[in-house]
Amino acid sequence: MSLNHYLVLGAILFTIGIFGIFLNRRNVIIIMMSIELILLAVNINFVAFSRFMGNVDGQIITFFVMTVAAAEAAIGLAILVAFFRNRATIDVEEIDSMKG
Amino acid sequence: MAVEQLDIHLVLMMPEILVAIMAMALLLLSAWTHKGGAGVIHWLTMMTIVAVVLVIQVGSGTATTFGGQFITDDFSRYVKVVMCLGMVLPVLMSADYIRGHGMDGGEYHVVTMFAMLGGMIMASSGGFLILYLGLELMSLSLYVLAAWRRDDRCSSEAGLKYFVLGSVASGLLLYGISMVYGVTGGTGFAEVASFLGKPEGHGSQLLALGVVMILAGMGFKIAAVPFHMWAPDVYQGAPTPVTAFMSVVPKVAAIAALFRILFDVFPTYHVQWVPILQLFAVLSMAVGAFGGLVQTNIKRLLAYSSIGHVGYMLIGLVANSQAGAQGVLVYITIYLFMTVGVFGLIIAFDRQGLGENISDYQGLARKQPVMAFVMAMFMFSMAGIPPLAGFIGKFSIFMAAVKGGFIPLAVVGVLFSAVGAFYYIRVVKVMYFDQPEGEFKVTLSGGGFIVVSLSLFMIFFWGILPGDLLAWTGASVQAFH
Amino acid sequence: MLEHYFPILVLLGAALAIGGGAMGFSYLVGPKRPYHEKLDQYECGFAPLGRIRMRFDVRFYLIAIIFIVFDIEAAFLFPWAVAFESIGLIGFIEMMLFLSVLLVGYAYVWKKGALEWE
Amino acid sequence: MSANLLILLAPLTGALVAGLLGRRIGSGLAIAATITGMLISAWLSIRVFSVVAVGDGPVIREEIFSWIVAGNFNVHFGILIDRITAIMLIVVSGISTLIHIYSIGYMADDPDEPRFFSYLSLFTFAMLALVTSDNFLQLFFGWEGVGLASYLLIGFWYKKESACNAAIKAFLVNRVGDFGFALGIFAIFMVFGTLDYDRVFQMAGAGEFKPTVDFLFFGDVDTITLICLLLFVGAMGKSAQFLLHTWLPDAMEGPTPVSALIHAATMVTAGVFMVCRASPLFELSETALGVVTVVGAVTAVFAASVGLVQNDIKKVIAYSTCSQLGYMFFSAGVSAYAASMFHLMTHAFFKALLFLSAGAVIHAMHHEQDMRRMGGLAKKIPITYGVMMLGTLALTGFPFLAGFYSKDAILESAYAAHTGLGTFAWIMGMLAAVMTTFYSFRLVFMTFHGKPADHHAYSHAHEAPWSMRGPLLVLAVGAVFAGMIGVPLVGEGWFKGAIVLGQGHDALAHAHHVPFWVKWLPFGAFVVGVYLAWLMYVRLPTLPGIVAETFRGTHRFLVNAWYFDRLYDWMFVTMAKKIGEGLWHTGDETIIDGFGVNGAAKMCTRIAGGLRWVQSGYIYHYAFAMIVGVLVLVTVYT
Repeated sequence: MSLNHYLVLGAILFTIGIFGIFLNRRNVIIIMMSIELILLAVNINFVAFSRFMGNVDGQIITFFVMTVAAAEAAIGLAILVAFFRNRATIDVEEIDSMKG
Repeated sequence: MAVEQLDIHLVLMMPEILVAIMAMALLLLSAWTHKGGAGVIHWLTMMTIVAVVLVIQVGSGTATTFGGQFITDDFSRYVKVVMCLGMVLPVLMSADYIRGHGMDGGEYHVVTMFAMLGGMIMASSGGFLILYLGLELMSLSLYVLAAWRRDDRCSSEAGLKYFVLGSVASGLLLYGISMVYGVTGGTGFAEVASFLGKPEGHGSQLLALGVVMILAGMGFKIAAVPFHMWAPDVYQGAPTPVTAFMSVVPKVAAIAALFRILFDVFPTYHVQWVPILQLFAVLSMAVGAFGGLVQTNIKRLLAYSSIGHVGYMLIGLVANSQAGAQGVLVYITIYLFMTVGVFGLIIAFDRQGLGENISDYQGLARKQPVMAFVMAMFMFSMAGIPPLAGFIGKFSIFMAAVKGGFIPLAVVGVLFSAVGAFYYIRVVKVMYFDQPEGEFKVTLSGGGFIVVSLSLFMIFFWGILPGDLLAWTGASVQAFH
Repeated sequence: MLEHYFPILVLLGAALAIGGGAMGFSYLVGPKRPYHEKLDQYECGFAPLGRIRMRFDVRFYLIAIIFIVFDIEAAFLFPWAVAFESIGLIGFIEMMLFLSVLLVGYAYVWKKGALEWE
Repeated sequence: MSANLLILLAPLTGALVAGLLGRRIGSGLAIAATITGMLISAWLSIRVFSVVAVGDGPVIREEIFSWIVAGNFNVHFGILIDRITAIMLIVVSGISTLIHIYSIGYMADDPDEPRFFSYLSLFTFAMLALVTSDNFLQLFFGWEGVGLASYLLIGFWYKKESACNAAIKAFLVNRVGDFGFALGIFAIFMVFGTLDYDRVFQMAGAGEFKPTVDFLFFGDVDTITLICLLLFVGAMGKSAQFLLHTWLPDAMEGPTPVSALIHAATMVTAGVFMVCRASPLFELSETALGVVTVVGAVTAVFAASVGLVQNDIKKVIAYSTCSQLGYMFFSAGVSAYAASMFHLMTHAFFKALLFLSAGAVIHAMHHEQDMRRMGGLAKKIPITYGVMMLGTLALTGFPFLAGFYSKDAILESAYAAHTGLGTFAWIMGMLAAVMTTFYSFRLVFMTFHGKPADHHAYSHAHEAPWSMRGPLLVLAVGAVFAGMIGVPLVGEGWFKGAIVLGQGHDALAHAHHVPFWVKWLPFGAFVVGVYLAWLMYVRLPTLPGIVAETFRGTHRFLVNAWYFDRLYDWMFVTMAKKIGEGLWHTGDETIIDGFGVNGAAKMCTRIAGGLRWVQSGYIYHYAFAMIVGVLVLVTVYT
């Protein structure tokens, strides 16, 4: 398996994540999952590069990205809970009280 | 990688460490005192920031630590002071807003401090990893801040939008970083730059992709078009002190990080990033100029205004010269005071239960000429009408562009500033030419008075005597090029 | 070096085959005569207390969020433990600093009562 | 602090006191503060004038403080008083003082008096800063400042919808001019690396600059021509020249003292002043001079022709102003800058006089501006009639009054230029002179002669209070004698180094040697004009109706001011509609009210509406925009 395989995998995950954000019009949770997917794609890239270059920096970054992603998920969920309490919905289509 | 001799000079990080320790201490204090400690925390925050500014002043020269990952130089010191101002002034002017909207309890101050800490780390970053960490610390704090009024529909919606889009932008940025890492084999700015300085460090598609992605991610943080869409909604929904804070500090931090990335990491790559930023600049100025025309909510108007301002700042980056860099710093410093001043007034209106609609200010000049005059001055300064400081900012940017040979860009900039002036004037028109509706008496709180009058003084002072400002900024950009 | 992972692949395949095979087989050969009780959700043999798609209490989310944050930070402990010998005292101090920062968060969470169920 | 700086600061102090403390100290004190400021300024101006212009004092140069210092770029706030500036100083501060005094009476029953006086003084400050500047940036500063004050003053009666609209229109049209002007300043900086008059003019004279520059998509263009044309665009906006003139008639919505001060005597002449000031640059470009000549000449005729048929007493004078500014420009265009400045000065006196007299008439008629409802007022308000007649005679060039000297100097210079354009300008000028006399006397006859049209208003008409009459009389003296006294201005080399003439540009010097008939032809024009006006409005009052009916098309064309407002509206609105429908289908026709004043504003609103539609509020649209942005960047830039 060459580096390219990993990069392509990363790119595919990244693309799925991106599409998940704007094609999904129902549930905010799915958006959060898509975001995690994007970060995962990045991690794959980093680890792959790191492995193939024999340079450990990429793996270190992966660790940090993982922990930051956890914090991000936590904060996202917390905001989502606050939002749900106000609106009783997490439907993406209904997050539009401000526009223009 | 063998374990090298660690170069750890914590003294270089004193400002950051001080902020971090104080923020954590205040967090605990807030938990143990409940609402009773809010006042104490408010003043402790002020004192901390003052102390931080003093500590920042102690350092001099350029130095790095943690293997070049953390840089202090004149530039980072300057932007850190700006960030401190950008944090402390909104907090100072909004003490009673915070109390009045159930935001007290001390955590608000703590999270704001964390956001600023993130920004400071970004300004000092010497590698992509630490840049990312600072950015996330700042962004995560900002998401929370935007949603701070948990009982308010708009506030939580603003937080949610900001969070989702911000995370996507972080993803783009990280993806870009991974590309740059893959090509150059390093994440430290110095390593990447030295690799790119070599002849083989050019022409890589992956690297180009990485640069684009990184610029996109940073573009989101400064709300450059086309990554600006969050700004109007978030500015409108977030509590007003938070809007004031987030229209300054994150922008300063992201611009500072852009300085590092563009001038320290990719100086040899300017053929690629100059056109991109040029596009950002033109689009931002256009959207900033036209978008504001039809707004009825003053915070939304200011969001478009800030998008426009970012466009002008980007011109300074495009100029890719010391004069341009200096112009950006001048602009952003003046922008800080204009923005904070306007928001100080908006908070004062809020005290009287006046809405955020521009039409609420009808006939203000008749009721309170001084208040209207101050607002008008801020508006004129934003429009860039001499002799107010806003003009100096625009002028130094455009001059840098002209000097750097970007004449069409300067022309476009002047054109859009003419269009954009229109909606600032509209606010003035509403205050001066429209009939007042209902009785109101707007008063500033003590802190608000200090902040607004300081801002007013600064925009006059720097409009007429910008010498010191130009000297400071000129000295702090010596580090580049 | 990939060949070292071959047994895992075999195991994975076997697990999939057995699990899928068992379910598929019972689906194919088993009689299908559904009635109400059979289709209803299973709740330890009692009559069900609520609907199956009932929302979880928001407190679950809260605990889960707090858990995620503290749990994932432990990830830093693994590389630290592996490299402990070579980074020595400074590494130890740094990790203690890191943990004390986490501790501040923990103390805040605890004092705020986020860990209490009621 | 030098006394010269005080010329600027005294009005500013007055403005601040009246504006910020007006409410607290009461309108009486506020007015006293501004008038004190103006008196100080006027007195100091006269002193400086007597030293620099009357005496043979040296040019005053003072550097007040460094404004912007960045690297090798240095701009300071400075004062430069040479003979051009000295004339402007006396005109600006003198007339402004008179108008402050006049306003005491005119604005007496307005509740917002302090605000009004504050704006007036603020305007004066900005105008003084403009004329005393010693560099282009400070000039721009004053330029914007007067625009701002003008905006505030036109919209002073905010309750009138039309006043607000006029204010916004003036602001917008002026932004077009300012845009050109700012570009011109950038171009100067780019070419010369400095913005100081002295340095720029010296380098331009010595030819130390690149002869051509690459400007946008025009390719290589002549540097000086480019700079001059850009600067002239600014002058066209500020001085309401042809194509950018549409705001001036509307600006008459402001109070009459404002019209007199800003839209007749001072601000609108800033463009002329600037062209004269930059004569060392304009002299180097035949093309630019040609453009100035043509635009000036066309404006002179155009505005005068529209003035023929206006019925609003202030609009007649407004178009007259526009036309006289045209004279000043084409005079500058044939290198007779001195004649321009001369006419600028005399015009300031008699035009301010005309406006203020018109104000007195309006005051007497209880804010009636339509001349068709006036008539026979000569008996009721004889003093006003007298001064107005003097002003009219001065404007129309009656021998030995102010206009006679300055306008003749201009026309003779145009004739003596002996160039195609000069002759064209001369013919246009003569044509405009006939029309000027006609509409001026038409105004006088319709207002003061004949029978009163509105008996109620007529019987209540009364002479203005002394605070208004005083300034009128002073200005009348000026209108009579300014010409005689000012004749030396057009003598050789009076302006010393302030005006530089190129090789062979000596129209003014030759102007003294034109044939006899050229000298007296303007008087002939005067006689013809007066006779026609008398014939139509006194002798045969039914004739105007018949003429209008016979030449209905022409009449309507003139009444609608050559359809310029409609044309602009059509151009911008149609364009905006196409953009709107083609791209966005906003469907929302009336996005915001109060913006329909101007076609350009409509277009902006349309674009803004498109942006508003894009800003849908949905997260996935926002994310989509981001991704599209990234994709575009990736495809284009990698």
